[in-house]
Amino acid sequence: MNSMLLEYSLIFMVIAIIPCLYRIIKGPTIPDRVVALDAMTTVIVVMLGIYSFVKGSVFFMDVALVLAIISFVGAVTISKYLDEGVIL
Amino acid sequence: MKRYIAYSAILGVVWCFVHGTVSINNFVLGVIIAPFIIRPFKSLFRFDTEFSFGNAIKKIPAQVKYMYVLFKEIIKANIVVAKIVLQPKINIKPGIVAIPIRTKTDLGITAIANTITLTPGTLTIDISEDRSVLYVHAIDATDPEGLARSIRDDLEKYVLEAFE
Amino acid sequence: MNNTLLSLTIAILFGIGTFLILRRDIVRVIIGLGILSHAVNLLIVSTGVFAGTKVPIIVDDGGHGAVEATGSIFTDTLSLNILAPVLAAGHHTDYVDPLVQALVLTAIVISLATTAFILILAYRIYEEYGTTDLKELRRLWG
Amino acid sequence: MTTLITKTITKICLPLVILFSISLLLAGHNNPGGGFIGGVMFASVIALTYVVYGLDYIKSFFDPDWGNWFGFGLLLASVTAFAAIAFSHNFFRSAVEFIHLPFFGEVELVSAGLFDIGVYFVVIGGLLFIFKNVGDDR
Amino acid sequence: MDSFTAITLAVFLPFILAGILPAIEKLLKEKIGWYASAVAFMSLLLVAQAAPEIIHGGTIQKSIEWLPSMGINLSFYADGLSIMFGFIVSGIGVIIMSYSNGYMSKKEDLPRYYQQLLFFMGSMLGMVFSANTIQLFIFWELTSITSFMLIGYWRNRPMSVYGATKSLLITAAGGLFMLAGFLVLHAITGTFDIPTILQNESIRDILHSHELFILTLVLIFIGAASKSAQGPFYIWLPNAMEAPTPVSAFLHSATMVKAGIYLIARIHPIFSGTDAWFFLVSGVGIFTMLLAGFLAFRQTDIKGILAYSTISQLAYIMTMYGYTTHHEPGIGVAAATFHLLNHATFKACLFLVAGIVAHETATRDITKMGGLRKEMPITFIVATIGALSMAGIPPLNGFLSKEMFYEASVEMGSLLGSPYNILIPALAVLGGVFTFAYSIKLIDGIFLGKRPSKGLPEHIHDPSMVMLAPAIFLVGLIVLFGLVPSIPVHNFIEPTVSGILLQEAHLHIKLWHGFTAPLFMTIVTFILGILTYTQYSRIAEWQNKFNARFPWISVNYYYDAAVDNAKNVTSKFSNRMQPGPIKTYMLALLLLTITMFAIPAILLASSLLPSDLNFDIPLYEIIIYLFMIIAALGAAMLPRYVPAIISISGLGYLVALLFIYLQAPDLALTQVLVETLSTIIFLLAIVKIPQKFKEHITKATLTKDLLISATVASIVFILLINATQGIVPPFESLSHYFIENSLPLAGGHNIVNVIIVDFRGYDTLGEIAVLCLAALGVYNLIQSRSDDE
Amino acid sequence: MIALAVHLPILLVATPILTAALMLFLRKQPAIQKLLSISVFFILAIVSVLMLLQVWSSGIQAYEVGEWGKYGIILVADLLSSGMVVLTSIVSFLALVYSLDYIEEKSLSASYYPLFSLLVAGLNGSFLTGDIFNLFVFFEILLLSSCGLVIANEKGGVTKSSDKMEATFKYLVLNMLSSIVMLIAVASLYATTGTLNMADISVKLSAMSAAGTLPWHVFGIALMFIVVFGNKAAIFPLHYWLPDVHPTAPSPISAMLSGVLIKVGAYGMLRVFFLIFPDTLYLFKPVIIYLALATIVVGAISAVAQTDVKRLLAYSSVSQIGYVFLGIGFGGVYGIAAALVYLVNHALAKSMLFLTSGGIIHHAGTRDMRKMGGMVDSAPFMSLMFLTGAMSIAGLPPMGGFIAKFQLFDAGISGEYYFEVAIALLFAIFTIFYMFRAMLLMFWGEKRDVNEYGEYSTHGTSSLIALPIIVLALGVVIFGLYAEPLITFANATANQILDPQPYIDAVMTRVVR
Amino acid sequence: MVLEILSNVVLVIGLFFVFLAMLGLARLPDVYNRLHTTTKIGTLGAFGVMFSILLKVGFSPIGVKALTVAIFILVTAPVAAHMIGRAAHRHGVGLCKESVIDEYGRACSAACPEKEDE
Ligand code: NA
Ligand code: NA
Repeated sequence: MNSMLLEYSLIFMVIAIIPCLYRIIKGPTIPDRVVALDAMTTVIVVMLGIYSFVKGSVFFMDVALVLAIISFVGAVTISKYLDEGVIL
Repeated sequence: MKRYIAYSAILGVVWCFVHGTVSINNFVLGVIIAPFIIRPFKSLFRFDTEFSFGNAIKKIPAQVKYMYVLFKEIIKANIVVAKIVLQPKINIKPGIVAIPIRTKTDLGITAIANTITLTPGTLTIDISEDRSVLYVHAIDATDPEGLARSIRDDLEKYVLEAFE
Repeated sequence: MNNTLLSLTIAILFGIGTFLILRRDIVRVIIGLGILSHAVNLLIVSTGVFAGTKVPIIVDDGGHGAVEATGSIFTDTLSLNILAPVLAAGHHTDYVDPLVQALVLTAIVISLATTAFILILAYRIYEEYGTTDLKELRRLWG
Repeated sequence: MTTLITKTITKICLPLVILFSISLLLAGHNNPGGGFIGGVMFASVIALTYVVYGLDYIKSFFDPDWGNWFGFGLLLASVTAFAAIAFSHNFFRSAVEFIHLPFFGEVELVSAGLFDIGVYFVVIGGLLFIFKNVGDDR
Repeated sequence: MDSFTAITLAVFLPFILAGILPAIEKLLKEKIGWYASAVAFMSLLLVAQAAPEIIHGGTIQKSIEWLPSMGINLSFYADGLSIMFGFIVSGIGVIIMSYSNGYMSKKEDLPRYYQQLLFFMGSMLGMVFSANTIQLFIFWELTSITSFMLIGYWRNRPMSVYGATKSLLITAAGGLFMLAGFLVLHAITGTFDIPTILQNESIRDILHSHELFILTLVLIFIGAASKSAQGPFYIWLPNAMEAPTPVSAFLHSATMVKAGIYLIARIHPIFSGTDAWFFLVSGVGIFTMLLAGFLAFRQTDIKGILAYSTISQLAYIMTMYGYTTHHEPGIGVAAATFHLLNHATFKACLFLVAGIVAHETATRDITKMGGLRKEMPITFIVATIGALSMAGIPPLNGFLSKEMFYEASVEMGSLLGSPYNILIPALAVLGGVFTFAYSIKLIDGIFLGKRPSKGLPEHIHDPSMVMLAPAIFLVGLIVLFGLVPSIPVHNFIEPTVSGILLQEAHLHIKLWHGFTAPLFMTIVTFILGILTYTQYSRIAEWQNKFNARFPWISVNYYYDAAVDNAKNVTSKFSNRMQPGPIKTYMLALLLLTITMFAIPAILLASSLLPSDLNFDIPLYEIIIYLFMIIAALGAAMLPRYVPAIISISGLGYLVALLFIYLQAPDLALTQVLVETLSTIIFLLAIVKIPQKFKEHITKATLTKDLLISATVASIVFILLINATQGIVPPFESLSHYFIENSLPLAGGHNIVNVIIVDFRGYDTLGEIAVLCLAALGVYNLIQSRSDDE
Repeated sequence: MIALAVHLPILLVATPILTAALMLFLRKQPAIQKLLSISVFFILAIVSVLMLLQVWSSGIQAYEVGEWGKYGIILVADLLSSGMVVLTSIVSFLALVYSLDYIEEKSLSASYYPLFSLLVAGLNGSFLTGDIFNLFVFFEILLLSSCGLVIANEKGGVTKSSDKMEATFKYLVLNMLSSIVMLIAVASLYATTGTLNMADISVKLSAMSAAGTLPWHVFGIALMFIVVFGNKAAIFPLHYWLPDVHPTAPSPISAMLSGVLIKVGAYGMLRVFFLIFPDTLYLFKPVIIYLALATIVVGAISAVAQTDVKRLLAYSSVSQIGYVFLGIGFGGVYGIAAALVYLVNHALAKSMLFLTSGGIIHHAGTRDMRKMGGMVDSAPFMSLMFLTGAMSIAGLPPMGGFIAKFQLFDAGISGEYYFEVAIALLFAIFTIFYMFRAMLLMFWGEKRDVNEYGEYSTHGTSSLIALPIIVLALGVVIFGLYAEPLITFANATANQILDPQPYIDAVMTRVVR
Repeated sequence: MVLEILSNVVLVIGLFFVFLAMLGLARLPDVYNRLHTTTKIGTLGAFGVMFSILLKVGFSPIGVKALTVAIFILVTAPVAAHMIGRAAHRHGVGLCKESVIDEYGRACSAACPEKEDE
C-alpha cells in the first residue's frame, strides 16, 4: 500500500515538474525562470525525500539536503547577477 | 567566549542533524569542530557585543510562541494562495506596499521579513536603506494601510518579543 | 541489460550538444560542451554492466575489523589460466555497478575543471576581441 | 549590494554548511559524500558569502591564500600515497586501523580518508582560487 | 699502414682537422690556408699510399661495424675508379687550397672557408671510397650541403643565396631520389653493399629481369643527373658561380659535379648493357651536351662560359658512359674515363685563370675585356693551352679524349645501325663544334683583340706565383698527358676501366693513329667551329629573339616560377585548409569520427541494432528522459545567455534526479553541486559579455548541422545499444571484486567512494591535479592581461 | 636504493605531482623553487634512464598502484613506455632549464613550475599507465597543463595574449571533443569486456575473437581511438589546433608540445592498436597510412606558406608526425622501428628548433621571418643551431633525421608501399625547401631594414638558454653519426609491440591481495 | 496505525500543495505572484512531505535528515524569494497589469536599470 502510494506520488511529482520546465523555457522574464528553477529544485527535493523513504535508504536524503542548500546559493547568485550585473 | 560556547552548542546540534543520528558522541564532535569554523568569521558574528545565556533562555518561550503563530499563519497563507491558484479565472489585485517596521536588530528584521513572506498573500521584496521600511508585494493590495496594520499587530509583535 | 529509451535519450542529447558546438557564439559552444558532458556521463553510467537494484553502499556492517578477503573466487586464477572468467557464470549481485559511478565522478570533476577554465577563457577572449562570435576568432589562420 | 535579510541568513547558514561539508567529508567512506562533495559544499558556501557580502568586505577579515589550500591538498594527497612506500608497500597501498578512543569508542581510521582530506582541500582551494582571482579582476 | 687504413684516414682526416679549425684558428692566424693545403696534401699522400695495390689490379675492401642492425657498415672500397677520383679530389684540393692563399682576401672569414672546403674534400673522398649505397648517399648529401655553404659563402649577397638555394634544392632533392633508387635496389638485391653486387653475377641477373629495374635505374640516374647538372637539372650550376672562384674550380668543375659521373661509372657494371641505360644516360647526355654547348657559346661572363662548358663536358662523359649494347656493355667507358681525367685538368686550370683575370680586372664580363695578352703574358699562355685542350687541339690531352669520343660514337652508331650510325656521330660533332667555338671565344674575348678604352683598371699584370703556380702545374699535366698518354692510361685509366668493365683492360692511346673517321670528324669540327664563331652575332640575335618569344622554353623559368610562387600558391592552400574559425575544425573531427565508426558498421555489421531492445522502464523515469531532452532543447534554442544557462542548469538537476533513479547518490550529489557551481562560474564569465550577438543561421547551414548532429546521435545510439548488450560470457565485470572487497580489504561501506579513494585512488590523484591545473590556468589567464596593460 | 628500484615507474609520475604541490607553497621563494625544480627534474631524468636500463635488462615491469592487481591501476614500463619516458624526462629537463631564463619571473614562480611539473607528470603518467580510463585522466592533465602553460608570459612578450587566448580556445575545444570521444569509446569497451585494464581487455577481446564472438562494434570503438590519439598527435584532419597553439606558446613549451606531447598520440596508437585491438589492424593500417600521407602533404605545403618562424616549425611538426604515422601504418618490426626512430629524432630536433626559435625571437624582436635577415653575423650560435635542426628535420646527413627517413623509406619500400613512399619522398623535398628557406630568410641575405624594424638585440645568449640547445644538438648529431643503439632499441621495442604476450603476462601474473 | 494514517494524510496534503504551487507557477500572471505560490505553498508542501516522512520513520537518520531539510527550506525559501523578487524589480520586470500599487517602484526607480528586450 505504502509503496504504491509512493510510486504514484513520484509520478505526481514528475508531473509537477512540467510547469517548472514550462516557465524555464517560456519565461517570459529571467526572474520567472529563476523562480521556476528554484521551484523545480523544491520538487526534486520532495521526490528525493519520497524516494529515500521508498528505498528505505538515507543516502537519497543526503542529496535532498545538499540540493536544498545549494539551490539557495544558486538562486541568490543569479538574483545578484540580475540585479547588479556582477556577482562578486 | 560565551558566544563561542553558545554557537558551539548550536553547531553541535546541527552536526547531529546533518549526520542523521542524534547522539552525545556526535554532539561532542560537533562542539569540538565548531570553534574552528566560527573563528575565521568572527567579525561576521558581532563578537564585540555582549552576550548572556540568561537573556537567551528567557526568550525561548516567546520564540516558541512565535513559531506557533508562524505555523498558523503559514497554513492560512497556503489556503489563501491555493484558492487563488485554483480559481477558474484568476482575479487578483496585487501591488507593492511600503510597510514601516519597528524592529532594529538584524535578526529581527530578517525574521519579520521572512515571516511576511511566509504568511498570507505577502512577500518581502526589499528593505529600505535606513532599515525602517519593508517593501512588500501583496496579492491583494487594495488596502495598503490595513495590510501594514495587520503586519504590525499580528506579526511584528511576536517577532519583537522573540528576537529583540 | 540495455535500456533502449535511455540510450535514445543520451543519443538525442549528443545530437543537441553537437548542434550547439557548431554554432558561432562562444557561450553557445560552451553550453553545447556542457550538454555533451552530461550526455557522456549518462552514457558511462548506462554502461554499468549488471543490473542491480541497490545503491552500492554496504549497509549491513559485516563485522568491521575483518580485514580479510571474503571471496575466495578472487584469489587470482589468472596465473594458472589467463582466460579464466573472473566469476562463475550466473553469479549476480544486488548492487548496481559501482565502477561506472566512480568513473563518472572522475569525469564530472574533470569536466567541471575544464568548464571553469574554458569559461574564464571565454571571458578573456571577449576582453581581447570584443566579440563572442567565433567567426571573428580568426587571427590565427593560414 | 545585497540586503540585510540575505546577509543575515547567509551568516547563519555559513557555519552550518561548513559543518555539513565536514560531515560529508568524514562520512564519505561509508556514506555518500567524500572529499570532493564536501569540498564543493565548502566552496559554495564561501562563494555565497563572497556574493552576498562582496568580495572586498570578506577579504578585509578573511583572506586565506587559496593557492596554499590546494597546494596543501595536493601535497597531503600525494604524501599519503607516498607514505605506503615508506612502509615498504606499493604507492597508494591503503591501510585500515580501528583504534579505541576514550569517549567515541571504536573509530575507523583509513589512510584513504587522509587522501580524501587532500581532495577536500584541493577542491576548496582550487575553486575559491578561481573565484577570487576572477573576482579581483576588475 | 695498410691500404684500408690509408683510405679511411684520407677520408676522415680532413673532417677531423677541419673540425678543430675554430679551436686552432688563433694559432694559425694567416697560415690557415697553408694548413688546409697541408691537410689536402696528406690526403693525397694517403690515397697515393693505397694506389699501387690498385694499379696492380687489386681492390681494397674492408668494413668497420657501424649500423649492424640495418645491415650497414662503415665500409670502404677502392678500385681504379675510386683511386682515380681520389687523386683528382685530393690533388685538385691541394692546388685549390694553395691557390686560395692568394685569392682570398685576409679580411674574409677564412676559417669558415677552409673548414668547409676541407669538409667538402672529405665528403667527396668518402663518397668515392664508399662501399655501400647508404654510406655513399650520406657523403653525397654532405657534398651537396658543403657545396651549398660554399656557394653561399658571401651570405649577405642575394645572388649567392639564390644560387645556394637552387643548388641545394636540386642536388639534395635529386639525392633523395637516388636514395629511393638505392632502397629499391636493396629491396631487389637484398644488400646495400656495392662490391657484393659487383661481384655477384646472379644478383645482377635478378636485377635485370626484375620488373622494377627501370624504376631503380631512373631513380638513381635522377640523382646522378642532378648532381652533374645534366638534363633539366643543369640550371643550378651557372648560379653556383656565385661562389668564390677557387670553389667553383674545385667543386663546380673538377670534383663535385663529377660525383654524378662517378655514380654512373660505379653503377655501370650493374645497369649497363640494357636499352634503358643507353637511352637514358646517352640520351640525356647528348641533349645536355648540345644545349649546354650552345648556351656556353652565348655567355659573356667568364665563369658563365666555364659553367656551361662544364655542363657540356660532363655531358660528353655521361654520353660515353651511356654507350652500351647487350653484347658490348662498355663501348665508351675508356673514352669517358680518359676525358674525365682530362677535363679535371683543363677545366680546373681555366677556372684558376678566370679567377686570376677577375681578380685583376675586377670584372668577369668578357665584353669589357680584351687584349690582355700583353699585360698578363703568362696567364695568357696558360689560358690558351687550357682552352685549346678543351677545344680538342692536338697535341693536348683534350684532343686525345675527344678523338676517343668520336671513335666511340661511331662505333656505337654502327652497332645500333641506321639511322643511329649517322645520327650519333653527327650529334657528337655538333657538340664538338660548340666546344670549339666557346673555347676560342674565351681566349679571344679576354686576351686577344683590343684593350677596351675604359672599364678596366690601369695596371693589370700577372699575379703572384702563389696563384699562378697551381695553374702552371695543371698546364704541365695537360701537355704531359697529351704527349705521353701512357702515363695516365697505365696508372689511372686502365685500372679504372677494368674496375668498371669487371675485366682486364689494355688501352693503346696515341697521338697519331692514321686517317680514320674520328680524325675526319675532328677536322669537320674545326671548320664548323671556326664558322660558327664567325657567325656569333647572327646566332646571338636569333637566340635573343627566340628567348623573348618563348620564355617558357627555359628550365629556369619553371624553377623560378615554382620557387617564387611557392609562397603564394601554398598560402592559398593553407588559407583554405586552415580558415581560422573553429567550426571547420570541429566539423573535421566529427566527420572523421563518423567515418571511423561507419567503416566497420558498413563492412562488418550484419545488423546495426541488436534484436532484444528493452523498454521496461518505470514511467516516472521515462518522463524524466523527456524532460531532459526538453531542457537541453531549451538550452539550445533560447536566444539569450542567462535563460539558456538556467535551462542547462535545469538539465543538470534532472540528470541528478536520473542518477538517483540509477542508484547513484554520490553522483547525484556531485552533479547537483557541480551544476550550481558551474552556473555561478558561467555568471562570473559572462559578466562583461553583452548578449547582443545573435547568429543568423542560413537554411543550408541549418540543414548541414542538423544532419551532422543527427548522424552523431545515431552512431552514439547504435554504439551504445550494442555495447550495453552486456559482457560477452563468460567474462564478468571487475566490479564484483570491488563489491566483495570494499569492506573487508579497504574498510569502506561506500563502494563508489572506496573505488575513488582507494581502488582507483590514482585516478583521483590525477583528477585533483586537473583541478589544480584549472586554477593555475585561470590565474595565468587573468595574469596575462594585467601585464599587457 | 635497491628498495626504491621497484618503485621507479610510480616515482616518475608521483614525484612531479609532489613537486607541483611543493612549488605552490614556495611561491614566495623563487630561489628555492629554481634549485628544487632543477634538481628534481635532473633526478627524474636519471631515474627514467635507470628504469629504461632496468626494463632492458630484466623485462617488462608492472607496478600495481595500491596493490590491487588488475582491479586497481597498474603502471607498466615496457621498452616503449620507458623509452618515451626517457625522452620526456630529458626534453623536459632541458626545457625547464631553458625556461628559467625565458619565462617572466613572476609567472615562473606563481604558476609555471607547478604547471610544468604536472605536464611532466601527465606525460609520464600517460606513457606508463596500463589502464585505459587512467589514460583519459592523464590526457586531461596534459590538456589543462598545456593550456595553462601556453598562456604563460614570456620575457619580452612577442606573442600577443589575444593570440594565445584564441589558440588555447581552439586547442581546448577540440581536445574536449576528443576527450568525449575517448570516454564514449572507453565506456563502450568497459561495457563489452567488463574491465579497464588494457592487458585484461586484450586477453578478453582475443578470447572473444578466438571464440568467434567478437562483436562488430568493437571495431567501431577501435577506430574511434584513431580520432582520440590522432587529435593528440595532430594528424590530418585533426591537426588544426597545432599550428595555432605551438607558435603562440612560450618557446620551451612549444618544445615540449612538439617534442613530446604530440608523440603521446603516436604512443597511444601503438599501445592501443597493437595491444588491445590486434584484430582490427587490417582496417587500421590502410586508414592510418592514408591519414598519414594527407598529414604529410598538408603539413608540408602549409609550412612552405609560413612567414612566422614558429608557425613554420609547427606545420613542420604536423608534416613530420605524418611520417611517424606512415611508419606505424607500414607496420611490421621494421616499419614500427622506423616510426620510433623517426619519433625520437623529430623530438630532439624539433625541441631544439623551438628552443632556438625562442632565442631568435628574442634577438629579432619578432616572429616574422620577413622582418629578419642576415642574422648570421649577429647571432652565429643560433644560426648554427638552426641549421643543425633544419638539416635533421630535412633528413640530411649526418643528422639523426636522415637515419630516420632512410629507415622509414626502406621499411616502406621493402613493404612494397611504392606509392606511399613516393609521396613521402616528394614531400621530403618540400621539407628541405621550407626548412632551408626559413634558415636563409632569417640568417642569410641582407640585414633587415634597421630604420623600419630596429636593430637586432645586442643581448647575448645566456648559458641557461644555450646549454639545452647544445645538448639537444649533440643528440641530433650523435643519433646521426652513431644510431646503432637507437636502432637496436627501436627494433627491440617494435618486436615487443608486435608481441603483446609478455606485456599481458607481466600485468596479469599478479597475486591479488 | 494512527501515525501511519496521519503521515499519509500529511504526505498527500504536502504533495497536493507542491502540485498546487507548480500549478500557480504556470497560471499566475507575473513573477511576483508566482513567487507567492512557490515560496508559500511549495515550502509548505515540501515541509509537509518531509514531516510525513519523519512521522513514518521516526528519529532515524532518514527522519532526522528529513527534518533538517524541512527546516532548511523553511529558512532559506523566503530569502530566495525575496532576492528574486527584488532582483526582478530592479532588473526592470514590471508588475502585471492587474496590479494596483507600486510603492517600491517609486522608491527605487533611479536604481532600476532599463529593461532589456527579451
Ligand atoms: Na544551477
Ligand atoms: Na527554495
